[in-house]
Amino acid sequence: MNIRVNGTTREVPDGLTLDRLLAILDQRSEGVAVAVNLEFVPKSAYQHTRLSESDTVEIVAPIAGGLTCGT
Amino acid sequence: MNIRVNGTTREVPDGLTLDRLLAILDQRSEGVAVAVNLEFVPKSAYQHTRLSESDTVEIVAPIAGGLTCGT
Amino acid sequence: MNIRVNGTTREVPDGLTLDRLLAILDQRSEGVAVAVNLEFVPKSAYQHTRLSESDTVEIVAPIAGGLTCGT
Amino acid sequence: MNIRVNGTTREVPDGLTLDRLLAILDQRSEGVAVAVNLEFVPKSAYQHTRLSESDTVEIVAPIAGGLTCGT
Amino acid sequence: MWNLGDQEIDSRLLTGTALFPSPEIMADAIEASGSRVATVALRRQAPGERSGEAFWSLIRELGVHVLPNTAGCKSVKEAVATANMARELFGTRWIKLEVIGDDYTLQPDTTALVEAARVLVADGFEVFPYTTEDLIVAQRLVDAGCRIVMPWGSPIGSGRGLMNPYLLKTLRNRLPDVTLIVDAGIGRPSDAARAMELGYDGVLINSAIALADDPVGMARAFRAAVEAGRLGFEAGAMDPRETATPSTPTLGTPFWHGQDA
Amino acid sequence: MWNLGDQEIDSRLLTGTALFPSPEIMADAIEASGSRVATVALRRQAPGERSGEAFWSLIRELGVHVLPNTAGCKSVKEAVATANMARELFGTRWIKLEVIGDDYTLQPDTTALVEAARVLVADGFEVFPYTTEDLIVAQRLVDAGCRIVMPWGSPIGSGRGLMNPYLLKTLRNRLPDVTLIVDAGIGRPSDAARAMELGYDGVLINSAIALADDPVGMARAFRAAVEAGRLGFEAGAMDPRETATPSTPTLGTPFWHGQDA
Amino acid sequence: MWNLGDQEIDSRLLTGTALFPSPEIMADAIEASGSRVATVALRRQAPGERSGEAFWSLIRELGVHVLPNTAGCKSVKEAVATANMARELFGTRWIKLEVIGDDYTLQPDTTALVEAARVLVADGFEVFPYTTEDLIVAQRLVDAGCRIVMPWGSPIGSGRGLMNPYLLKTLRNRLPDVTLIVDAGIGRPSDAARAMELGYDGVLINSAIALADDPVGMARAFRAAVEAGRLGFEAGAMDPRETATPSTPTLGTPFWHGQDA
Amino acid sequence: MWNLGDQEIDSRLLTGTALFPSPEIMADAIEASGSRVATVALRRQAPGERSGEAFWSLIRELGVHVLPNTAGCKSVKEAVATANMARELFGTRWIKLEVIGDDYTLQPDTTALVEAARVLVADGFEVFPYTTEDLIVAQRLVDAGCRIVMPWGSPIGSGRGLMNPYLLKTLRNRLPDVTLIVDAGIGRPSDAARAMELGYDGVLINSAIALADDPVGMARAFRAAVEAGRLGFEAGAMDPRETATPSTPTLGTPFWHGQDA
Repeated sequence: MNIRVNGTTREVPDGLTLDRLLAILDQRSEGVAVAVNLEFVPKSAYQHTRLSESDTVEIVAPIAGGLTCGT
Repeated sequence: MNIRVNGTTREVPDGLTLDRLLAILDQRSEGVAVAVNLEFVPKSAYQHTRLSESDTVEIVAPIAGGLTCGT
Repeated sequence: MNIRVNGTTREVPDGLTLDRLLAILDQRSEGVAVAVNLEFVPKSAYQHTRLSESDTVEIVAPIAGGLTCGT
Repeated sequence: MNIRVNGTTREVPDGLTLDRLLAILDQRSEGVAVAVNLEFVPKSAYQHTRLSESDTVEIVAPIAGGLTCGT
Repeated sequence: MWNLGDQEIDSRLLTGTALFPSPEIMADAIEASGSRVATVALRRQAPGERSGEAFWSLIRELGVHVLPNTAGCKSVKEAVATANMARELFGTRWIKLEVIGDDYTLQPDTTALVEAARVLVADGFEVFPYTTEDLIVAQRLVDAGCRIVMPWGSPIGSGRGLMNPYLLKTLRNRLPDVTLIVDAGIGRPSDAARAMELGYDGVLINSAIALADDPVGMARAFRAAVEAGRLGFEAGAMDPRETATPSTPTLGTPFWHGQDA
Repeated sequence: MWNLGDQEIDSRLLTGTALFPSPEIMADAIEASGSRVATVALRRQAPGERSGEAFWSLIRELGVHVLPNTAGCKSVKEAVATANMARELFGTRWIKLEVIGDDYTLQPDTTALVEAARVLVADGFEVFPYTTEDLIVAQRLVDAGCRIVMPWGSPIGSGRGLMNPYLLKTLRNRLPDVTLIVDAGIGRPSDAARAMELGYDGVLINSAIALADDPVGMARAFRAAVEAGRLGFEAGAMDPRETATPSTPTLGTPFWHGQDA
Repeated sequence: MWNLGDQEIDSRLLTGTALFPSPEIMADAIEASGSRVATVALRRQAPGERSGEAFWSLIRELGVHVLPNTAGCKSVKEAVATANMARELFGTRWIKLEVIGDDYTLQPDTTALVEAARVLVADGFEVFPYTTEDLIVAQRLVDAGCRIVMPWGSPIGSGRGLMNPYLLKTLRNRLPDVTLIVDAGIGRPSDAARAMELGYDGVLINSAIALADDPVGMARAFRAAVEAGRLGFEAGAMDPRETATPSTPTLGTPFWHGQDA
Repeated sequence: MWNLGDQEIDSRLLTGTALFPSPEIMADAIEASGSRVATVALRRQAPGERSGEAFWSLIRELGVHVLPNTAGCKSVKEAVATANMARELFGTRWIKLEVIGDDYTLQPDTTALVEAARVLVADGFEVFPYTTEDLIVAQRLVDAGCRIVMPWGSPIGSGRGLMNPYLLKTLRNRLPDVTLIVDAGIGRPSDAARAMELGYDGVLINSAIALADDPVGMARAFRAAVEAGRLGFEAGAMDPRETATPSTPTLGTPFWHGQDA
């Protein structure tokens, strides 16, 4: 199935869980936070969160930040 | 029954219609407009608009006006 | 003769010297400075400065001061 | 002798009068005004104004003008 | 001539009708102002009273477009009911929409304003919303169907002029196709001229005219000021510069101290 | 109608003649401005040249009062000689007296200005001194015999408007009987209106008209602005207030939440 | 010491961490500023990248309170998700809530802001909403449970200082018990001092420090300015007066021209 | 440390000693301000009175440099005599030279000022002339031998801050090597910070401290403000911009609506 991760489309196995996605991406779960389809997913739920076709995943990390950023 | 007309409580006959209220108040319907319970009532409906206990009636007329008025 | 001291007219002996004027006024010369007819007179000259009729004497002392003062 | 006319040095005959200078310059006296050595010379005096070595002559005419001009 | 809603009019000055020393002075001042649009309001009719009719007759004689307002309304519901009563009474679908959020600053409640505008536009009104200089709110009003947006200059009746020319200018630049009118706070003719120089389509004045020592003279002053500002906008004013610049050419200045030219 | 020196004129806008795209546009703009007074200057005549005459003819056709200036002068002596040359050439005893003390800011040298004014008044000139907003200097100019004083709004050609309205207002209040004209720095019609609202008798504009995209349109704008400001001054503007004040009376507001009235 | 949310801190200057020439300069500047609160943000993690951790370590070493923001969010949903991610990542329930309504002015969308604030407060966040100077919106934020409100001074990064001191002052006067922090647009130390003199509880600075020629020196400058403004507020500044007043007593002035005293 | 005349001092805040509620508060406030220079004046001694000595002792205990002024003088002659009396009494060749030209605005008479400065410099004084923002006058004072020039911010005691920052900035730019101190009109700490940000070398404050509700607290406020402004000047502030600019980098924003990155 296809999902979008941080704005990029990727093909991944059907029924993939969030912790597996991070593993595939070689991304440790420390130091990042995740939202799926604009909903926050806490770390404790990664294991049980199964992704579906067309899901949108955001994986974010800290950055210097001031006021706002337009896009 | 008791209704409020322009902020003042009045006792009026049960089931009074709006056109009758105006007559009681000696108020011609030309030059005024009316709202009952914060809903506008067009002139054509006065005859058929029956008032109920505790209804709030506003009868308004033109006045000089600028920007806003606080209350 | 008449002279003006700090805006007030006074009668004093003819040919009075400045040091004598201060003595008459019971004014020690320390802590004050003097001008006669809009000219500064240094302390060392008090003894030899002889006043004349209508002379204007200013005797001033320190005061708190900020910017200016209108009069 | 040498004089300066409007900022330019010129050799002219000794004892030249102002009206002769204008003639040499092919300049009618209408529409201009003249100053010699920073002093205004009225038209009526051109004939009798004799120039000397190093004199500075300004011959000016109308121009559009607003506020000031720096130089 | 310009278009205000569906009307073609020849003055960019809109006037209020309140606070004048007398109805006669009001009428004379509006006439002197050249204004073609006058705001009016509603109030509770006391039994037997007739002053509303007299006022309404006076306004009709002036031959101006009437712009009723929803003065004093504090909720969507009040504003919508008032707009409808005004439409029936004054026979116009124009409505100056005010939803006030604070009794002291008389500041618009912009959230309720947008909602009321949506309801009234759907019901066929030409809505003139009184708002702040907030660009997002203005955009929402346009999205709600408003062709006209009226930001304040400063709080109503304060006479402080244009508090925030920078944001007013931003509003103008970002909404080039919307009719923008400065609606409150203008105190002096120069304030009105300034608003027009920013490219605003019009200004609405009440207190500054009505409370002047000579309201009729002040009406004339604002008429000229609005014209001046508009002409200035159209003629393309020079920009302020950091340094002084002579307006008389320097070449050929007499007494130029200098080298041979 | 008002009195400027010994002349009775009907416009409070004085215009400069420099920096226009063409002589024709200058003439059209002055006409459109309604101005009755135009400033002119002198420059060194190049041998055989005739453009000065053409310019002078054009000005004469406009039928305005000519106000020659001593542009570029930096000393009393230069200014006095220039004034005398101007009197002969233009046939007027009016002189706009400029003695510049700094090439960058084109700021008046007020000490030299007062001295030159004294000389010229004694010699029969009607002196229009270009000065700063300095009250003491203005008083000295009056003492020297000037009936007219012309403080700057901001540096010449900067278009920054009125830099220091507080001191300009002080000047007006303290010299009620002197003819006061703002002479430089005005950039927009609203600046001119503001100067007039402060009670100034007139404004002199050059760059702001001549350098506009459309000088003739801008001339019209300033004409209206000067009129607006003067009318506003005469009609007695309201003062700014700290708080908002409704212009629609609150008594009888519909939907008044409240106790029985 | 003062209370910001549930924390007692000793500096009224909040700093941003973006736009510095280097992380080291950022750290030095924050230390020099005396600030106890630093804003941070989130960004998409590129696979394998680790810079986020380095940044986060650096911030932790500074020992400041971390204030994550929802920078770049344009909807309630985005802002809420971002706030939750930030809470997990940074281990704080503080959130600087930004919901931007316009890409050019980076202006807050106040309607969405209030809605997002309501959701987040209910979910246990201490919400620091970035808003305009709109009093009604501020009141709604308070009603939504915000103890802190952060109006802009002027658009983010513009360095224009306080665009609208009049409304900022009104906000302060009307919401005396709310923690008010000026959050954007401050360009110079004097702007920060001015905000504090108005009685604001703090200021948040980023660009003005980070983009200075010497960020560490500028951090010191803002530290002193915030202190100056606060001390000035507490000491009760004199009001501006219309006229000059001598500060040296006039009685007994030497050379007094006068009658016998 | 910086050089004021021939002295090296460590504070850029100069204070006046007048108008304080009591001598003790004055002494505490000056100490709190960190100021190393205090202005003093002269007055006619009443026969037998001794308060002058008490005041003078108090000032000496503070260990500050004393800067006597010629307060109230209206002519060159008065100012020169007063300066000489002050030199003898206070044992310093420093003199703050004031020659007032108008009783209402307390404005300097700049012509007399330059003349008095010339006399006093020739007589060995270090002259601190109180003047306006007039560049030409400032240049003349420098030509007369002044190393220090003190333009007003606004009229004495008015607390209006910097009336004309544009000309004050011009003065700074044009006289880079002269010690420039803003001498009157400062009302709030932010005004002092602003003056310092313009590159002024110092500010002199009296009324704003002495008339505050808490003079000692306000003295601290001004101390911090002067430091803030100086640090800001040295650190090179960013310039105001026309548009908003994000301070959080936009690349990698979560929820970026968009195409594949």
